[in-house]
Formats: sequence, structure tokens, C-alpha cells
Amino acid sequence: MQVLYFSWVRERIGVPREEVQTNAVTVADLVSELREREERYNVAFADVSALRVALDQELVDFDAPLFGVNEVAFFPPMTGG
Amino acid sequence: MQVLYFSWVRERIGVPREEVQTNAVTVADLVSELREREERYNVAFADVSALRVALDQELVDFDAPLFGVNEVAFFPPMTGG
Amino acid sequence: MIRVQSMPFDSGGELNTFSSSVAGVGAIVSFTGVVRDVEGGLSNMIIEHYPGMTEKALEAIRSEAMQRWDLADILIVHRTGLLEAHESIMMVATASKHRKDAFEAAEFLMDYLKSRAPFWKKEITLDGADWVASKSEDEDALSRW
Amino acid sequence: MIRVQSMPFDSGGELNTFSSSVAGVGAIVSFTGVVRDVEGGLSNMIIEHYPGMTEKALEAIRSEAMQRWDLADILIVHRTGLLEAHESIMMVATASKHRKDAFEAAEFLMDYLKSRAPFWKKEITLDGADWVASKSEDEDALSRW
Repeated sequence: MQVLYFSWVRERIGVPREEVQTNAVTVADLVSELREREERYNVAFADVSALRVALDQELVDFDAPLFGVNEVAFFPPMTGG
Repeated sequence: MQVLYFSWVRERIGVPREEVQTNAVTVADLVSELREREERYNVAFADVSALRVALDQELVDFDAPLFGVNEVAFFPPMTGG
Repeated sequence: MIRVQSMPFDSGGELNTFSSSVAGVGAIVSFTGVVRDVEGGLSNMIIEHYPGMTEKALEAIRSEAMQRWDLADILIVHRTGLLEAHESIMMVATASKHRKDAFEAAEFLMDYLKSRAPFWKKEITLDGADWVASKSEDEDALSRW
Repeated sequence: MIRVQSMPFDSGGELNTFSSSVAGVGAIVSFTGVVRDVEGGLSNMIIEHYPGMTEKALEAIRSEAMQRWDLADILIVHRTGLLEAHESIMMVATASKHRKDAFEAAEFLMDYLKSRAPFWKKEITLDGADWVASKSEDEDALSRW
């Protein structure tokens, strides 16, 4: 699936998007998997309470299932307006 | 004192302002006095609950004293904005 | 800035001028009142006011709002006399560091201006001319503040 | 009308265009967010967003407001990319027969847009560039609605 990063999450991970192969069942599982891969993911996801996640462009909770999802996006709380 | 009329009060009385000689103590007394003068005043002041009054350009109640006042204005509730 | 005038005004232009005068403040709210359409067609309007008292009342309302909220500035423009269909009747604008202050102050200004500033509107339609009746909800709106 | 654009926009001009498009409606409220000054000077801004999701989120917010209040129309304009000092970041405008609806809907749009539309601001000052932190009061503001 495509994984997208925005704002300081993008800066810490170093890329705006990447293709990720995973068998993770939920968003939280995916986060654990990424954190184990490399330190930059570990740093970016250190505090998930400071993060938001969208599946196929809809905000969801971190326990949401990934089944059938094409696009996962991680970012800090929005600050538009 | 100068007595001013606005909106439909002005239209019913027929003049925008006039000099009135009176010994009325309160606004309510002045209204009674005017109502006795002529029918057009009687009609305009028939329902004072539908009217507002200002003394020297400050909104007051109908029991307000007229002592020292130069300008009395009668009008319906405002509808600006 | 408070202006009472018979000339038409450009609310977009006023908003830009106001914004420039408070450049860097962050949050700007405006309200514009427009001569509305009535059942079955356009209407024109005549606005009568009480010269002298009008300016005092608007200044009092402005000053109260400046004290209650954290505002950089307030704009009030109100027309008098004859207005054509769809013209702007009046506008208020507020500028603040905080959007909540800008919104609340603008609503406060409108509520007070409606019921405490000596303007009277007469609506002119094909059926004739009628003084706009005050609404009890306008008086009630003051109890919020 | 919803627009997400990197080009600067003229909020007065937008207000006038919006007003003309709803001529005769009566009450128009606008909110404009401006790149604010920071302690000790001007700031510039970079706004990042999530293309695709942004438009969906704004459309959902707009549609919710149109259902909840008696509105003739809604305008939302939001910039992305690099913004100079004092430029307009975004604006919303609402048009209604009732001033209360116009005000409430504009506040609702702002509250939701702040916390639910995927924009992130980075403030650039002489001290460097920093992502604007979200405020807990912005999240709390949603509980009103």
C-alpha cells in the first residue's frame, strides 16, 4: 500500500510517500512494524497520541483495520484556517 | 423644548420636530399633554409600549424626568443593521 | 472607524482597507447587510436616522466592544437615505489575534446596532412602502451579552 | 464554491463576487485569516496540504453546514505553498436570510476547517522555520457543534 507522510512526520521520515509491503492488520500494527524497521520511523512515531491517521483520505483511529486500504497517511493534528 | 419625531411617529404627527412649551415633569406627563392637544398626537401615542424615547439623545424610560432636558425624541423601536 | 453616509459603499473595498490598516493581526470578521429581495421581487429601501444620536450610539457600541474583547480595531459603516435593490445597507468588521474574539465582537456589534442605534428602515416594493417592524428576537438577542 | 490554490487571492474582491452571486439574500458574514506578525517582526508561511483529502474534507464541512443552517451559499478559499507576510491565508463567507445563521455557520466552518481539513502551517521568522502547533482549544471548539 501507499504510505504518505505530512508536515514534521514527513521531515523526520525523509520522504513524502513510499510503497510499503505489510501484513499488518491494523494501523497500530503497521506503526509497530515501521518503528522496528529504522530509527527514523521509531523517532517519527515515538508518540502516536501526537499523530493523526487517514485511510483512503478519511480520518480514522489507530485501531482501524487496513483490509482493502490503498492509501495510509500519517500527520500531526491539522493547523489550517 | 425641542420635540423630535422619527419614522411612523413623524408621519402620523406630520412634522419632524417642533418647539413645545410644557410644564410636564416626566416623559409620560408630556405624552398625556400632547395626546390631549390634537387627534394626530392621540393616534401617534396610542400605544406607548410600541414607542421608544430619548432625552438629549440618550434612550430612557417613559417615567424619566424632563428637568434640564433640551431635546426629546419619540420613535418606534430601531430597525437598523 | 465609524461612518454614517448616504453614498453607496463597496464592502469588499472597505474590507481590504480595514485589513490593510490592521495588517498582521490574524483574524478578520465582517458582516454585510444587503437590501433583500421580498416575496415576488426586488425591494428598495429608505433609511431614516437621528443625526447626532446615531453617531453617539455607534460610538458607545464600538467602545463597549473594544473593552470586552481583545480587538485591534472595529469598522462600522451604515447608510442612510434611499438605497437601491441589492445595495449594501451597512457593514461591521472586527480584527483580532483570536478568531473567537473577532466573531463574538462582530455579533455583539450587530445585535446592539440592530436595537440600540437610531435607524429606521422603510421597505419599498411594488405593493407600496412599509416601515420594517422590529423583531422581538432582536431585542432578545441583547440578553446574550 | 471551494477553492484550494497557491495563488494569492483578494479577500475584498472575493467578498464582492460572493455577495453578487447571492444578491438579495440579506446577511453576509466573512472570516479572513491573515499571516500574522510574530514577536519582533513579520513572518512568512508555508502551507502544506494533502491533495485529494483536502478537497474531500472541505466539501464534507461545507455540506454539513448547508444542512444545519438556512444558507444561500458558502465560499471557502484556502491557500497552499509559500505565503508572504500579511497575505490572506484563507477565507470563508456565508450568506443567509438570517444574520444568526450566517454567523453560526461561519464559526462552524472555521472550527471544523481548523481541526479537520488536512493543512499544516509552517511559520518562517528570522529565528527559523517552525511547524505551528495545534491548540487544544481548537479541538475543544468542535464540541460546541
